[in-house]
Amino acid sequence: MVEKKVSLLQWMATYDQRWVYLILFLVVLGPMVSPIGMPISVSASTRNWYEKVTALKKGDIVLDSWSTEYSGYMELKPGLLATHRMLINKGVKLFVCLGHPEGFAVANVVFEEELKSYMDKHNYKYGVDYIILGYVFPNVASTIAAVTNFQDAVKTDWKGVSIKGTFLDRIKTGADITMIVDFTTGAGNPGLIDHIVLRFGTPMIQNPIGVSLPGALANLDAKLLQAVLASARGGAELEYLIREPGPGLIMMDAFSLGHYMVIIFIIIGNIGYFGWTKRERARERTTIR
Amino acid sequence: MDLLTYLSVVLAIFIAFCGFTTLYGKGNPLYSWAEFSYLATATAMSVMWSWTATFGVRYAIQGLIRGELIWVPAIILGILMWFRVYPKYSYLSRVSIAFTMGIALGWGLRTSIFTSFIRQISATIVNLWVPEYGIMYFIARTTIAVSIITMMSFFIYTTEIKGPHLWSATIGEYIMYTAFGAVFAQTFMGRLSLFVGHMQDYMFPVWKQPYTIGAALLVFVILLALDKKGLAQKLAAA
Amino acid sequence: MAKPLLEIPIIPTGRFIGLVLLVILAILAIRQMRAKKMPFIRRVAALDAIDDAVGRCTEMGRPVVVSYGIGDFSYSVIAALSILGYVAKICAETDTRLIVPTGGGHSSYVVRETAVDIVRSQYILAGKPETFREEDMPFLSGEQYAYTSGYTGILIRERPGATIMTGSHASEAVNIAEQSNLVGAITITSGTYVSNMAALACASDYIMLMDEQPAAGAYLSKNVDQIATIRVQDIYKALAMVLIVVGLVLMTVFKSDLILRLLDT
Amino acid sequence: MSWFFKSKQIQLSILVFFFLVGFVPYFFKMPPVEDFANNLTRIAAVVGNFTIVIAVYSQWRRSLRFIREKRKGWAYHIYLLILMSMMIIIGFTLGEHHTAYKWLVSTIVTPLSSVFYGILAFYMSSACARAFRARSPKAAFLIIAGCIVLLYQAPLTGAFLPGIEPYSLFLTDNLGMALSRMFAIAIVTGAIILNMRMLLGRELAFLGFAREES
Repeated sequence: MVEKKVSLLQWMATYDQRWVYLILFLVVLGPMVSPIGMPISVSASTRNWYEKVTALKKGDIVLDSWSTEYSGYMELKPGLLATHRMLINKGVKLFVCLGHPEGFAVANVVFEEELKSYMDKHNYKYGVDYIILGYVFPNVASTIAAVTNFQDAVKTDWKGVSIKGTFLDRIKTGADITMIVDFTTGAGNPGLIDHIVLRFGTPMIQNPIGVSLPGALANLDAKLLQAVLASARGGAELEYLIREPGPGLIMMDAFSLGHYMVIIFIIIGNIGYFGWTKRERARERTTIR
Repeated sequence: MDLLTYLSVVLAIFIAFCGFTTLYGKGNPLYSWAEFSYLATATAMSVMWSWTATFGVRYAIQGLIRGELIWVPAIILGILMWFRVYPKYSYLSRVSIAFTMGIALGWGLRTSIFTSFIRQISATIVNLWVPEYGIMYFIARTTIAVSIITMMSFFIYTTEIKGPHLWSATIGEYIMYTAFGAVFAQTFMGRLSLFVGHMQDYMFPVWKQPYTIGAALLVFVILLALDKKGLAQKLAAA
Repeated sequence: MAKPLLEIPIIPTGRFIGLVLLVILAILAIRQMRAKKMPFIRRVAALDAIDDAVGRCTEMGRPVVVSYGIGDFSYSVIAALSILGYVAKICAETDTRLIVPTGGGHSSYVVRETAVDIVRSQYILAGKPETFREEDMPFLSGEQYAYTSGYTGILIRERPGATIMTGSHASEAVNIAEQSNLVGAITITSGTYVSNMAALACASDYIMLMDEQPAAGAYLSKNVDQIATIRVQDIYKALAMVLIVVGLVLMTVFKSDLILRLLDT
Repeated sequence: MSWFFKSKQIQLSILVFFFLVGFVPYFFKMPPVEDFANNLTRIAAVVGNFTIVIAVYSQWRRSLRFIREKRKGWAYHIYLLILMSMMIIIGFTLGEHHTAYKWLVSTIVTPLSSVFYGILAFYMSSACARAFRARSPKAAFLIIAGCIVLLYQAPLTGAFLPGIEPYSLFLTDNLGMALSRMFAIAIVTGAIILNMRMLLGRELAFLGFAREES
């Protein structure tokens, strides 16, 4: 078999998609092996989030909803950790409700590894300052049940220990919650807005993954949400604002390069399209005639 | 670090790259191994969650033992569902389906008209011209309203599109594609952060780096070798 | 929120107008169902493409992969089940192999049983119950990405001629659509949220946009009474447009929040 | 008694009844019915969890058939059944918080779940590289908007091209949001009409009636 020589323009139009995959691997792993440290800027929406969290007072009860699997946590990690540093610093009472079964793994990592030293430093204690309720929200039905009669629906924490005698005694319905902070991959829990915000008027802020951002912005504009932190980038900006560098800022080099790579591939594809595909088609048409 | 944790980290890195071989576009034993491992463990987890979740089976049984009669119908309806597997008696499960479905519909329909229709319309209705907000505010708000109206006119199915409607629908279609471009880019940002975050998990602390890069190379070489020998598809699952 | 136009003692504040809208919608739908004449309806390319795609599979002797999503019963899942029934019917008649990956979510177990039932009954109706194979409807765990790995595994191994992926698919949709593209299958999809839709519009051959999916059951049924209900969707879209325009004019020109108050009634 | 379960009318009535129980108390002040409806949602949540048994049963049956008939890749199915059973047994006997269970989760489930989620970055880039070609004016609009937002999102761009922010935000916050909003409005009417058709007994395939009718 004689292989036909492929011109550069033809390659640009018809290259194997797997090149894209290989190069993406390289541009992401590269800056991690040797970091570049590119600069970033802070957006208005992140400032708004910062202000909303700063406005909370010591002792306020916050529903801390994590509708994320372990993989989604990779994207939400910067925002989640930075926000929790702020909340812990303020002495806000948190009850963590997991909206995904893998949330257990996330909670383990966050409270037993990532934030452990920070919590110790601020004397922030389990059972007194925060409680993890576990997979309380498998579906909308259970969200409704939990927020209409909290004491009847939820009796124990994630390890089966009774929550009687804790700050959760103060919660009867969704109206007793000061604010909802939602970290979501979007697939998690639609019940929060429908059945808590709309019904009890509880304010809610949300850190969605990039995919759920347009929907979150529409809800922000409709005043169903009070603030939106955009994906990992928002998280990195928040780290920058609170002067606590974390995973977000480390990610940003690879993040920039990944974006540029795609733009370059789009340009290559279009050069190929106009230089080869379109001309080929024109030639085909003339031959048929 | 103890040996078990160390093993877990190294194995996790290796199995992750086996999972990535799906990008190669051909069936291969490394992918099949990762796939079946994942299916097995994920199913086992599903079973455990159905048992231990806040409204899981165990919850109902414990409630019943405490004497809460509300769980009697729950358990009966749940068991009726099991008759699905006997074709002869599968009709018994219909009550459970009709029940769950009725509840889902009732609760779904009661708020959707507010969140998705009324609140979205009222959020669009604002005073377009507020002198202190300036011209940019006017442009932004007008764009939102015009975009919604023209795009919606593109999605009218039961009248023929002609005259002014054609104009509006065409503008709407262009706006929709522009918006798609913007939204696509946002989505890409999300996906990229996920992948970068995932890789970060494997690259830090720094001692993981040789394992990660080693696993990536090892998997890549095995894959190429298998494919060259024609064994990749042969050894994969059916 | 604006001050409501009126308060009705037995109805909670702000919910009256929603109720009115729903009741009117129900009445309109029932009226339309009595229609005798087939109304004008624009062609929906993605739905029309289903016949061709399955036909292509039959000719090439390749299977067709259909999925209905990973979630609980929602409008999109119900619509996707209608599409599944439709494809199963053609497959049963033309002896084309049908593969339906199931599972993917904790609330999808009940849906799975329903889907099995739908496909099986189409084979019975076609008079070929013996050709129905439940193992072609594999349960791929209740975990979203385990399901995805199983799904893409099936695509790579079975090399289907067409993938029809509708219903409540979330982020895994792009994964599946691209893999399907990579193996050369015609890919027909629908998005259930905006960003998904934008990505799928790029990744698939045909896509059902916006409310084309919920209308699919009616469209494919080719029954006059069902198709006629699609008109109600249009009436409500028109209503939304009118409310927005009138509201904006009243608000900007006359500084009146009448429409907002009406909507908050 | 079988007539009760077989009758289409009765099943439909059950559906409509429970629909109304959930639906009506939202619109009229009737606390006792609302409480009743709340309890029903708890029941529904439990019922859903029972069905895992059937799903797993069908997976077992499928794998066993592969093994019995020695079909291609049957060994993987043996592995699947063993690993799955082992994990379920560990879960039930030692509990979900035991090291062994957590080890399996952190070694297999979390990395692979991240892989199949993270892999989307690859698929998005290839979809982008393949589909973002200016085949028509519409596609050109899509590409230009996409590239502006992509450029802005790269955090480095802000440092040397700060002027891009308003353009990108205009596209995402106004057009992107308008699209989301239009989507919400358009889809909800479609969804409600579909539910209406079901409640009126037009789309009843989900109850499995076609089989009996044959």
